[in-house]
Amino acid sequence: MSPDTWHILSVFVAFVAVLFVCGIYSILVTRNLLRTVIGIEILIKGVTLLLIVVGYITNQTGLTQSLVITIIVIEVVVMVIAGGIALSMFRNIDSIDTRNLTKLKG
Amino acid sequence: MTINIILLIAMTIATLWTVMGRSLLKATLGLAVTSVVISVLMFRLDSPMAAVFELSVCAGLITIIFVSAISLVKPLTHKEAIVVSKDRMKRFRYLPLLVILFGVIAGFFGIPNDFKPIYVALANDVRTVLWSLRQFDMFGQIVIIIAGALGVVVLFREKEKR
Amino acid sequence: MPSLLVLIPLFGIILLNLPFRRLNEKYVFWFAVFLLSVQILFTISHHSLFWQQGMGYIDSFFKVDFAIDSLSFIMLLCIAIVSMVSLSVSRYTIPDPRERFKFINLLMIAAIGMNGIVITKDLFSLYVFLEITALSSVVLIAFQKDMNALEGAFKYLILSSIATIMMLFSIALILLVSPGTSFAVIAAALKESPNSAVIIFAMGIFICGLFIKGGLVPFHGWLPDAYTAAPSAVSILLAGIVTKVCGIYTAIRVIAFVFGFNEVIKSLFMFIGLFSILIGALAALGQKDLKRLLAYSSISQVGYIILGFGTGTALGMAGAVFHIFNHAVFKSLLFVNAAAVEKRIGSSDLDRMGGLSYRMPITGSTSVIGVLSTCGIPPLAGFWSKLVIIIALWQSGHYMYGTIAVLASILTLAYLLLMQRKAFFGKLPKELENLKDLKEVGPEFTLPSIILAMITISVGVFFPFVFDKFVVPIKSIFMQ
Amino acid sequence: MKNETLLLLTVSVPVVGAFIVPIVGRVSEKLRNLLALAFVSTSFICSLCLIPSALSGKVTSIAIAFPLGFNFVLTADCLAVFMAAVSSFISSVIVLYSFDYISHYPNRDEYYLMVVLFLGSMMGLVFSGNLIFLYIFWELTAIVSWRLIGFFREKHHVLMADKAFLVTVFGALAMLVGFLFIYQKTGSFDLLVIKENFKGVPVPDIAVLLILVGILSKSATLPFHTWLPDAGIAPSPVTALLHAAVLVKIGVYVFARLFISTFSLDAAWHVLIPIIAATSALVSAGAALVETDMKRVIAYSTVSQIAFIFLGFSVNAEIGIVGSLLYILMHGLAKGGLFLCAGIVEQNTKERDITKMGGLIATMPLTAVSFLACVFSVMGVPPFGGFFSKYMVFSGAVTSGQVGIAVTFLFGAVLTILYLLRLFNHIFLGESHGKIAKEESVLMVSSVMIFALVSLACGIYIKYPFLFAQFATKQMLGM
Amino acid sequence: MLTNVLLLPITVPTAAALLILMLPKKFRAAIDAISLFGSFLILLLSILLFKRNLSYSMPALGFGIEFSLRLYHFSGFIVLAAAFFVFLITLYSNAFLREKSYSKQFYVYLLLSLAFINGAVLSDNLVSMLFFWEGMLITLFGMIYIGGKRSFKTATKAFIIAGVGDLCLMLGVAICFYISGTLAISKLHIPISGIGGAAFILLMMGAIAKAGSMPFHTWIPDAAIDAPLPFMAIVPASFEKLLGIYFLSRISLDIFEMSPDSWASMTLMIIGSITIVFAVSMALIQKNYKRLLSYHAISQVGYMILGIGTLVPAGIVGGLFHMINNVMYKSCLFLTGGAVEKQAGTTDLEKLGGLKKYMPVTFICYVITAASISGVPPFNGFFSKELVCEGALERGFIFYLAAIIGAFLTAASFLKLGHAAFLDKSKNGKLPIKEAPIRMLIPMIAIAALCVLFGVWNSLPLKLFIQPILGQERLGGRDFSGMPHNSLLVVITIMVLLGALLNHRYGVKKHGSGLKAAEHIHHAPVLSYIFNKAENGYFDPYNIGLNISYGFSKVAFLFDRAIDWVYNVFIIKVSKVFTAAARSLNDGSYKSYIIWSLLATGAVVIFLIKSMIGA
Repeated sequence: MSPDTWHILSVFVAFVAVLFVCGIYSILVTRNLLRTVIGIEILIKGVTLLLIVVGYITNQTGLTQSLVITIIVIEVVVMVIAGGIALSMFRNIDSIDTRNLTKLKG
Repeated sequence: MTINIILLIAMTIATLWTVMGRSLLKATLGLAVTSVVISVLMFRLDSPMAAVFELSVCAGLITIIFVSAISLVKPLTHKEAIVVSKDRMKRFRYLPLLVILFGVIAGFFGIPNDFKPIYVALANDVRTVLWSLRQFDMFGQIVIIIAGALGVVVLFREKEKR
Repeated sequence: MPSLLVLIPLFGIILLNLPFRRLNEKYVFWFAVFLLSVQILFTISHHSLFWQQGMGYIDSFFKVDFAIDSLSFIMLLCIAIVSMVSLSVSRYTIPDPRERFKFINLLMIAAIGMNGIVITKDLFSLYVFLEITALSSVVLIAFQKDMNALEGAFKYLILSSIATIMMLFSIALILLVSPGTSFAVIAAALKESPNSAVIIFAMGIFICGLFIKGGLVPFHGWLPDAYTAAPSAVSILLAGIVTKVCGIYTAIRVIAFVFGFNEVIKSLFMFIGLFSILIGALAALGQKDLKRLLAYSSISQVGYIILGFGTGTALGMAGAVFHIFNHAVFKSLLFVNAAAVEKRIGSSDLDRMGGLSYRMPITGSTSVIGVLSTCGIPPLAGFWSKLVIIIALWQSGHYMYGTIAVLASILTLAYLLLMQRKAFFGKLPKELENLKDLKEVGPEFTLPSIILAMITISVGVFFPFVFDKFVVPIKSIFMQ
Repeated sequence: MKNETLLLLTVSVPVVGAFIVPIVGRVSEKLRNLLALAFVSTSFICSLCLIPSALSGKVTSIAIAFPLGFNFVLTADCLAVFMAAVSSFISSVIVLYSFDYISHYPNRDEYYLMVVLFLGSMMGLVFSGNLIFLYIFWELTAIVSWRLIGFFREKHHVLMADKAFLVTVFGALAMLVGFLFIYQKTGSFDLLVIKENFKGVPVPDIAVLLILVGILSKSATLPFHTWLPDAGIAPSPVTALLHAAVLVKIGVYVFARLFISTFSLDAAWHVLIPIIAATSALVSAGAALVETDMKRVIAYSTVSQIAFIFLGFSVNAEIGIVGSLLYILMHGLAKGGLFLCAGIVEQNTKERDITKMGGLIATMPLTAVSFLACVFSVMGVPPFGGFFSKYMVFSGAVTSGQVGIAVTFLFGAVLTILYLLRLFNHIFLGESHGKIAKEESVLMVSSVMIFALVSLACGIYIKYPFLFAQFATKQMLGM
Repeated sequence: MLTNVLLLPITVPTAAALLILMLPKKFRAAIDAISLFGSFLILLLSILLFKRNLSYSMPALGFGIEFSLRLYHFSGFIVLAAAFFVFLITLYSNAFLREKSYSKQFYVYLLLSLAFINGAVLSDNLVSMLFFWEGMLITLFGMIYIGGKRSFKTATKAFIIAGVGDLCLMLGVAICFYISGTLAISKLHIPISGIGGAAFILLMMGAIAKAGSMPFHTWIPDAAIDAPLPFMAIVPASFEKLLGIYFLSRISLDIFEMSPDSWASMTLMIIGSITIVFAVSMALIQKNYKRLLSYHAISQVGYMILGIGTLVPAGIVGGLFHMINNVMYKSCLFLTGGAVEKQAGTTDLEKLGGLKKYMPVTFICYVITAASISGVPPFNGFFSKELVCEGALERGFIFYLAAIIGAFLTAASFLKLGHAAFLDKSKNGKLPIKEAPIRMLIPMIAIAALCVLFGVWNSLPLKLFIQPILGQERLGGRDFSGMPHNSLLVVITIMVLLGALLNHRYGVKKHGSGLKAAEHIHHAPVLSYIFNKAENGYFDPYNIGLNISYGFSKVAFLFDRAIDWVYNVFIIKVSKVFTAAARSLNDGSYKSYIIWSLLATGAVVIFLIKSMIGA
């Protein structure tokens, strides 16, 4: 493997890791439900980017592109459902604060 | 190669902005910007189809969904927003530090240099892969879209008795 | 042929959702029952054909081929049985036909997802179908849209998305070394590429993603909340089969056929299995709510499965798969009874119950059978699968694990007897006395519970025949 | 061929019959009672027919091979036939007794189902030649005793039933782990194969310890004995059947089957077990002397007498083993009689606290006399069978050189005399507290008389049980 | 045919007993006739069997246990004596139990205990002897229980004491089998060193418990009041003595090789002398006719044990001769007590008095037997006591002194009893007391006559019954019949008797009535404190034993409750702690779940990498 492909890979991995940290951070820190969903979205973007880079390095761009397309489609649906849950939660208690999501415990 | 790095940096800045942004609306916009930068990157890594898809769906559709969701949900009053963001501010001061640190570690240790990924000689292009090899996934996507539709029907429909 | 399993329900759903709504609502239940019974008959009738087959019947209708071997047949059987039970229970717990129409559609999609997982041979499509099942179960949990349901659904959604992200991450890294994503290709690639840190990292991430989906102890946070929040029909489905197919079956399929077994992974699985047996049982001991208790109990029983699988020997894995089947049966039995009790009393709080077996004799006695089978008391099925797992542990030399696993079933017995005593035996509390309709629940509950009880007893009593017909072929798969 | 069918009948008739009983119960009460008695007595008669062939030294056995070494083996050697005959006789008399006793209480079908199933699983356990099936029937008896102790469905009763169930299952699981250690060494669960492999070699101590935990918990010896007195709340025929005559004998039988006939214990155990037995005998005898509830006193006395049987088995002297086998017979009869008398007294006077009773001998002479007969047999007063078994257990302890243990058991025997006489005086003698209780049902009194008379007959015609037990011991020790 | 004749002494009384049991209660006459005829038949049988040497044994069971009988001189003599006294007592109780309701039960128990005593005496195997020996426990309990409403307490006390003794005997037998390997009494020769010593102690305790000597005696005085009088006449007075002393002598002569100066004989002698002194001093202070007699029964056993304990020919012959004499005059005294009770209605000495006029025959019999028990020369008691004293003197002055003190106090107490009951003026109003019916008088007269016969012509019993037991070589060629050889002892005994007479006169003058003749001894400074304590059972070993066992059982019960506490409370507490810990993981917020999952993933990945790379 030529040194530069290793170089590209490690740079992208670094930045994907950064994306990963921002996503996790945004999920754990926020008190608003929608920010958590955004956090998940950031994580997905990181993974898609990684997939694309891997495809580029191993010259399997066709395969990785189709995988990415499927992932994006699935994630859209998940986001919609998450939004739906946030909405019905809002309808019940007029707030989407995550602190009310802790009744089931023990 | 340097252009990629510049783009990557831009992406990081955009994500940081979405995560640290005070109001929700700014966060969604930040998300849209990051997805645009990523689709540009994808173009550079010669996977155009994915880039187009990313651009249209992520940047477009998801942002629309988020904006509509935010509009449906009553926005925090201004005063509450400040309170929320102030205490978030306290916790945020570590974020940049954390991000940079993590990035350096991942970059440095991430991929050991003895590691040799393979190089596939004849790679078929997207169209053949998508339609011939991945038909089963396409079927999966259809099912998940139907599931999404049903989920929306269940979740968004107002309950009659209320 | 197996792909029909997945296709027919899909087209059926599309057909049903067409305009003439009143007509569909009546028939949707019987349509679903028809589909599931087709699946049961298919698995039962074909077992002779396929049981002996190794990698199974390759169906070329799709480019990506499928594989049905005896392992997947047992899973298909469990999926069909548990969905049938959940279907019949939902018919009673969700009175309004419109709601039930949506419910059955979602149930069918979840069944499609699980069928897909079981028959797929490709890592990425495994992810796709995992996502389908997860999504439909999230919506099913949030079906009643009250605060608890939403909380449970949201937790399940977040945790399962984290899990899927981990899996995608590891698929990406694996693609660095393997040209394709199907099991055989990856297995070949992994075999000859050296054990570098990246690959091990990918494997680790993938296993932990599966553990989250399977609800094993350090990752089990969401499981009790999701089970208690869900409507009773859904908790049967979830406890009975969803976690096991998404978490455990995938772990078995991926580890045994893709990543390959080595000492380190075996000891990891054994430790996680034992840890979840103990923590699950101990947590269940102090529960006040019936469904939450059963949720922790299923964590503990899944621990046994992972422990059995962790031995790495063919017998251990066969025992684990056999325990999956048994657990699917007696766990859904217990949840059906819990659903019946909740339907009658309106709450599943153990302290407000008591002496129910006077008024609900069938539920009372079938739950006794469920309790005894879960604890592994001899004449019933639970005992045999636990015994096979324990013997496998002994043969592979792990005495300490074996002893702790056996003595842990005392904890199982303790909390289940606690449940039985608080709920069914003892004295009928005052406010339940005058409850007018505290009588036996309708056939929708009694019929499935009796059938499940019959299955447990017959598997237990006729164990030698069951062992030869079902478990030995599974051993042969893992033999290579 | 004839023996094989007899053996199969003894085990299968009660096990399968048990499930027919409740169905018939729907039709008519009388028919169900008779059917239950028929099932129990068929297994008694079959085991009687097996005696001649067992005495002639022929070991009849049925074996069906199953995968993984769980093969279903029934062997009818002398010890098994002896135990089968004893327990089935006692169960048939108890079933006869429970016709009138249980008719006062609800859910009788379940009672008869469980009693017949209990005997079936007892037969299965006694004849089984494979450790796994031994374990299965062992757990089956645990389930039955759980259901029967919780028969009255009150909260406290169910709690006690759960306690008994948990303790016995804990012991059983420990025993299962012990079995697995043995399986690890020999590679099979069949007793014969194990016997070959352990010809000279002593058994690993960890396996012995674990199996011992199981046995001690089932036959209620010191550290695990508290579930037995607590189970005194069950109906009297249940306590008689389970806690006096048959269930507790299972532990002792398995001790004999494993540690005497299959493999040999090394010397340290032959000193340790008698010490455990001695402490258990003394503690429970002391507790019996202080306890005021009638059933609990008898239950504590069972714990104490079981310790005597353990003493006999665990000292490796042939006379001790024969003594213990006889002790099982005599104690089963006498203790069964005591519990049934307690049942008659309790049912008529509705009173369980012995300090509030008295003077019943005037109104219940027959029960009093048979109670006294059984008391004498437990104490070991001569014309009754108990004397020979107690003497031989003592002689066994002495011939194996453990005179100290023999003296402690002597003190135990004195305590036995004290608490049994105290019990008899409080219930039957002294001035009556105004409770005029007559013996209503002839059936109950006659079954108690049967026990008293059979104890007396065993005493006088000691020759037959003695030779039977001696032959069984010779066969066990492989002489 | 001859051999199973030996079974008859056991089967005939049992058959009679069962026959009586069958008959309903109201056929009183038939019951009396059958019991009388039965006992007469057994008497004839035993006379027939007396002089023969027979043996009979059923096939052996195993471990040395076999049902074998052996009739030889000694056992024949005991069977004869037992049969003789049963016949007399049955005759007596036909009259005495006329209106009592429990007569049928009494006869059944009487005949059964006769069968058991015959069985025990005849059997040649220790276990079959033990079988019959412990069988008497039941008849003992039964006979005392039927005495009255409150008498079940004494019955229990008797049962427990006898039971403890028998259990020690059982352990002793087990040790004998362990040492010698055989249980046949005739073949047993065990040295009394080490474990053999323990066997001797246990067997000796069994024998003494049956004989009713010191540590096991406390049930007899209580039974005197609670039990029916014929029971006191037959069981404590004759059966117990016969069987107990028979077995004690078999132990010391045959089973164990005991030399005269061994520690075993020393213990026997000490027990004997303690029993003599303490029992007779207790008898002195009694106020009730029957209780006084019962204490004397205990003290006389002391003489026998002392005699046999000396292991000197004179002592042994004296002891055995004293046994048969004591059985005679003790039962006759009890019969006189019965006559007094039946006619005067009470046996309390305060209420009795002046019976001499109304019951002359009873008085005469009382005088003869009282004289013979006190050892007045012409009567049989004097000769056997002399022999015992001679033996005791040989072994040590202290034992002789105890015998003499015993003689003095016995004489004093009987003088007191005779004076209070018969000579004082009658105190209770119920005047016209008739003489006892003829069927009660005949046994009394017969036994009194025997006492005189055995006394005056004492060579008959000695040569016929006692001396052949020892056989020539043990006797050393000496013949003990006729006048006692050591005249010095005779003089001392007479001096002691006169002293007792003087003391009695002094007591009567000092305290007025005959009853208070022994007051001055009773209220002596130190003695009065001991007497009061002894009277209310302070030294009673039975009470001490009971307190020990109750104390122990309380401790055992606490220990048992502690174990129960562990099950009911402790395990639940511990499980609660663990449950709380296990549930602490789920604190409700999905954020902590995510943190937990990520941490666990990190741990798994690090573990995998380290171990895989490392391997």
